[in-house]
Amino acid sequence: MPLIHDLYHSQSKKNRFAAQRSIKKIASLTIGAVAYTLSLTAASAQEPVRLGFMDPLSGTFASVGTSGLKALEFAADYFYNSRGGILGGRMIEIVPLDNKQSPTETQLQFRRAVSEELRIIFQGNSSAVANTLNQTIAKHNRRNAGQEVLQINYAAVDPILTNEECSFWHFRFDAHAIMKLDVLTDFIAMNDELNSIYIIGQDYSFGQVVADNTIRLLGEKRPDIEIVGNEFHPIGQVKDFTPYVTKIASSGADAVVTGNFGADMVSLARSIIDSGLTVPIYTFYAAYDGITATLGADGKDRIRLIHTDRANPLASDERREFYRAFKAKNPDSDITQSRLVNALMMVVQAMEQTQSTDPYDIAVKLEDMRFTSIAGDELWMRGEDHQLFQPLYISKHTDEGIEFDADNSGFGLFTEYEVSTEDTLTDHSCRMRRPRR
Amino acid sequence: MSLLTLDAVCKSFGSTRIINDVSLDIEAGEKHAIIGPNGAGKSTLFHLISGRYNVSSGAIGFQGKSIHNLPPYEIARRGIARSFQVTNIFPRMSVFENIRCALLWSEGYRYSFWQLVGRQKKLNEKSFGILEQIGLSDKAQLPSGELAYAQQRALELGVAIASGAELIMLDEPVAGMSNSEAENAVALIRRITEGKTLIMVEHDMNIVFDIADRISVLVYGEIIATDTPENIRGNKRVQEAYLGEVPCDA
Amino acid sequence: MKKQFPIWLGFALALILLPQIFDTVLGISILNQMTIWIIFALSYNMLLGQGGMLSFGHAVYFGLGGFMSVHALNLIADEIIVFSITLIPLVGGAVGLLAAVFIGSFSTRKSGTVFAMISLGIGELIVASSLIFADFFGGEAGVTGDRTYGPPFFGIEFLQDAEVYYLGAFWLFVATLFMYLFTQTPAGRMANAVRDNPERAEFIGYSTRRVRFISFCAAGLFAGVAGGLFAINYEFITEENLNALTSGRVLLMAYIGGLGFFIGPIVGAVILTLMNSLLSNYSEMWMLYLGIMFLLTVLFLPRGFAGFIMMHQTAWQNRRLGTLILPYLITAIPASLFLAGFVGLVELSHKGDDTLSFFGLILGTESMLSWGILLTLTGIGALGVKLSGPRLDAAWVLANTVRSDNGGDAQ
Amino acid sequence: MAEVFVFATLNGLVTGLLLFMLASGLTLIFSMMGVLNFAHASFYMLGAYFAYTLSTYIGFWGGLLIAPLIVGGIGAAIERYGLRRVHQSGHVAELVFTFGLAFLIEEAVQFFWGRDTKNYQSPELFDFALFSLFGQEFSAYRGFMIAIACLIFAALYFILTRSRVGIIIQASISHPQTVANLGHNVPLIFMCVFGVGTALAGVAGVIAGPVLTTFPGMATVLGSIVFVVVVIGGLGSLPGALIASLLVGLLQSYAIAADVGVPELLNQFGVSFDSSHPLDDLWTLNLPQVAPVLPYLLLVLVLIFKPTGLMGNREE
Repeated sequence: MPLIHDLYHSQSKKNRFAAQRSIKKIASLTIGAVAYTLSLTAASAQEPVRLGFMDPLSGTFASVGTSGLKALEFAADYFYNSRGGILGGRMIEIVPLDNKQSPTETQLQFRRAVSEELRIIFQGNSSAVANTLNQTIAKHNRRNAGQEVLQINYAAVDPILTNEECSFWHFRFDAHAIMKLDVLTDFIAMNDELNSIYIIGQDYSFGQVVADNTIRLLGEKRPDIEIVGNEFHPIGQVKDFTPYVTKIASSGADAVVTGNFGADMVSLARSIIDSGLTVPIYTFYAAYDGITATLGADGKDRIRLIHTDRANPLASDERREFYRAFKAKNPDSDITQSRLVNALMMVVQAMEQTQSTDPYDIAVKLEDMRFTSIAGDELWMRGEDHQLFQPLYISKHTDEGIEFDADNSGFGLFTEYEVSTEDTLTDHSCRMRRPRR
Repeated sequence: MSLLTLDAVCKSFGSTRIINDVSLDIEAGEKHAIIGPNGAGKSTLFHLISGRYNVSSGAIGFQGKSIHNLPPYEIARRGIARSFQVTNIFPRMSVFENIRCALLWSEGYRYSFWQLVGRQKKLNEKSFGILEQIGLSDKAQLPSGELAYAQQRALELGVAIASGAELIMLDEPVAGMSNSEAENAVALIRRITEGKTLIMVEHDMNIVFDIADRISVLVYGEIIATDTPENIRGNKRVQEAYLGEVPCDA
Repeated sequence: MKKQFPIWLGFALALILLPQIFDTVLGISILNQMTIWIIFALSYNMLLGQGGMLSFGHAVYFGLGGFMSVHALNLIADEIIVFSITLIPLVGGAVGLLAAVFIGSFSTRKSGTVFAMISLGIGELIVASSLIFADFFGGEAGVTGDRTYGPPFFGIEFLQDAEVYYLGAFWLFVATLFMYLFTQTPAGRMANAVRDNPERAEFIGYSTRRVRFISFCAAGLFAGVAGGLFAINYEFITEENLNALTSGRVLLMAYIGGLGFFIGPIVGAVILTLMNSLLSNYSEMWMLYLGIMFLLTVLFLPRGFAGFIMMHQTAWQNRRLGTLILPYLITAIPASLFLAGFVGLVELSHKGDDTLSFFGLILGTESMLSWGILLTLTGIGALGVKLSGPRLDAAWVLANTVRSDNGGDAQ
Repeated sequence: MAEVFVFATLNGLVTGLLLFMLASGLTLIFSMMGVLNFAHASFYMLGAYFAYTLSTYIGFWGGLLIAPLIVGGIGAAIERYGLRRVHQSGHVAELVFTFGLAFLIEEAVQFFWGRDTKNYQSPELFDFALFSLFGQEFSAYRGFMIAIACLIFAALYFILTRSRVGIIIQASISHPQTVANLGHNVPLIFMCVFGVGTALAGVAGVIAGPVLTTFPGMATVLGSIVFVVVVIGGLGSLPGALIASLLVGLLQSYAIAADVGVPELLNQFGVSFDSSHPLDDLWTLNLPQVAPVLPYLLLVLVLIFKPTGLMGNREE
């Protein structure tokens, strides 16, 4: 198997590797593989700016990770590398770090990142992983002054990351779950026809945050809405959601709120549709990566989701251009998380302004940065808790008015409701400990 | 007082009765053979005594204490050792290890996990002694599964007698052997059961009449006769039921 | 023991010297993983290899030991107890042992399928309860600790992974020694006997259930020690360290390494840790390769890699090992061609619109030439292996034929 | 409450019969070959994926006919070139082989079909409600699933009791050694049985794929449960497999439907705990939450008290 590694790197690192190998001729190939990794630490003058991208790239959850990686790599090429690079001609190199969506693997990949001197790590999927990375980085930075690492969280929405567990070395570019729920419940509250809600979610922290806060927020906004069900199911273990749907049906709910993602989302939505229930579903992650295609015509106008990207119709020509260019290169993929692009652009802006790639300098610069995204949205990174504020959107799954569809299915998201940046501001309980320099 | 007593022992599988009202006394030091046609229940009887099967009714006593329905290891600890019709050793362990394991309990090691077997001089010497007795000293380190058939049978005997049990039960010890192998085996059996009590099941009548002090004849789960070899030879019922059908000069 | 003294000395020396050779953060981190996995895999082999008990839930003891150890770290950090973190693996071991005593009391009655299924069921139950009892298990995010509190150990505060490595290496050495010594005790020998022939073991005076129970408890104890080391190394633990995936992984390690040899799980743990941490950096398809390798091992090396090495013992004793080198090399050339071609095909078919750099060639999915090159390579490789195979076989037979009269038959 | 009960029963029935389709093949394979096929659910997944691909060319019905044949063919080939070889190394090796096979098939599916959820739909023919009760619909497709499962059970029953092949198979279930001694080509029988068993799993995949979504994790979700069913039912017993399948299906369905838990139980005795109690998680446990682990609990209990399973009588 060490052969694979030869295949991969015989190109770029051929010479260095050959030299390394002649020294360790007696060592077996496997040891050679380790030795090779050592050689990566050497630095040179006009070397690229290397950014780590840590997400699941193999295993069950890989589709989300790989589509993010594609988007980030493309954005780096499109906005910077094809225009002469950053910081006076340095290219951006995205280094994929496959954490298999496992906290343990995250730690291993983090150590690899440190070995390879990756000082800025983009990470998004799974709050459990984000928490692990957050704490690992905090410990590492405390114990290894001068080798700090910065976490650019583009998707993990567990509120504690910018509240109780906030860290100077962590920046979140997505809106956290309570911010999103605030908007989603506003939207539900506006609909007078909704009198009863059924909440169902995966039995883990995000599912619980969704349930608790939906109940709390709706209680404040529409005390007349009855919560007729609050159900948790084990994550990723349910074969058939029909028994749950039976309960939803018999509860007489007018709408379903769920924080499910992945296969649990598809199966739940399909079961609801197959049972002939016509209730709308309010959710977070019900588009792209095969989900849109699978829901297809059955889910039309019934599924609404809250997200940070304005969907169809797109707001700016710049963003249209970007999408088209991406589609031309990756016909089978979509830009699923444009906040990844925002994060990249803001980090690069911080680098340019400080003329540095040092995580501390970048972190200081990112605090309270204001930025206009390619979609024309006004973004603000709050310095107190490192939470980004941005407009939030609610879109529905449909095939009407769709300029950019998802999964090449003809179906996509159409934005119905919008909340401006200022209206998403929330309190926080972060007491940040700032390192001294 | 008898060493082993069977009192009205019955064994049924479902509705089929395999052993029917068997009573038998074995004296200490006696060499006892059980013969009978195939399917008579000889092996079943062995399994009942050694604890592999529970009796359906009746009682089995050993040294004056009841042993029926005890688990096999309890019975083994009380001093009944047995061999099997089909070779039944520890195939992936060495010949020496087979014997040493068979010795462990009787040497008082029980389930010890704080003593190293390699350090136990007496245990190892005794194991080698038994290997010598059964003539496998030169194969000591070979995995026992790789032994020739006759050697495996010898090892089987060795494992059975290693613990120094009072009563030794051998189930067809020479089955499948050539004449010369069988001769050696008989000599070995004589040697190792000296001063012990022996019960054996065997089809080869020459061997049976050669070794046994007394013979029991088991037919369809019942003992039809128990007597000295001479009397059994002359017993009419036995001739009808058994000897008449099977030529014994095999 | 005396004869093996040089081996143990070499083992200790290797443990001391390895971090000097692989001294990057990644290198140390891989070595740390290895210490944990080796102990865990060895403990698993006490069940399957030594005791004949196929378990699908061995991670339970590893995980429970780890969870308790992280809680212990937190108790130390909160100054509720004063305890050196160097002894945390003992905490893990004690918890692993306790859990094994409890579960073993009913699951070791039978071996075979019944035991395997109980272990599977128990494993699933514990995983499920780990998500339900979030206070102790911390839900899907797990529990976190910090190893740098508590009384320093001769001035070492375990800030760096390298310091943790030496702690792990110490425990690895101790655990390996004790696990080896266990195999040499009456209980350890009887575990083998029960594995080989449970029925016979009963007739020489041993309760198979009791023998299995003792092995089971010992295996739980050492799995817990590995869990404790995990806690120190990663300073956190999650539900995934209890689940069937982890149990499956340790089974894989033991099996690929070779169940029948004490050293087998060590080999397996090293191979799998390396594959897991290095291969995954180069290919998204690494799990596919891992799966193929695993199946090929089961098919063609039923006694694992250690068994493969030990197969050469006869040739070594015959002093004909040298005659095998050339045939091996001759087969290795087409085999590596085949491997290269196959890997190239797998990778290329997964490249989409990208190109694949392949030994200086740039291959594209659109180009028929690219596919042609790879297919030809694979074909030539396969043909070469087929043609050179008989020669290797012949050499093998020759090398294993007894030259003089030194015991053993020709294979 | 009545409607919940009725639908919970129907749901349990559908799940149970689906499990049975898998369990029947697994039992067949185990009975004859002594192999506990860990990869059985992977063949189910293969069935769904092949049917998905075929359905885009020749429609659902073509897929239903051909996909199980392909899956069975793959199964037979794996028996011929894989299992048969491993068989020499013993039962553990076989189990470990199928364990690895499950892993490999999942990877291979991701390799060939990608990691996305597949848009595999039931035929439009069934796009209507079979009946409507208390305002809830029972889709025709679910009725179709029940029908297919019953058909398979009937066919299996007929073949096993009425045909010559069935007599050989039944004989193999109770006396595997004797059949070989009677001069039957046992390797060939093994290959066919493995092929048929996996094809049955394939059928289950074809008809379950549209309802339970076709994605790479679908085998894992079902994998160990099928195993549990077969063991609870009693290894090697087809009626046992049916009973255990329905039992597990209904148990889970009722558990989800029942909104009771520890708090309700405690209230009965007038006991309550406040939420700061250290064992809060235990006091707030409810039945739907633990529904998915009930089969495992049942498994452990059955194995402790009746190691041969409910209907099994074969000890190893």
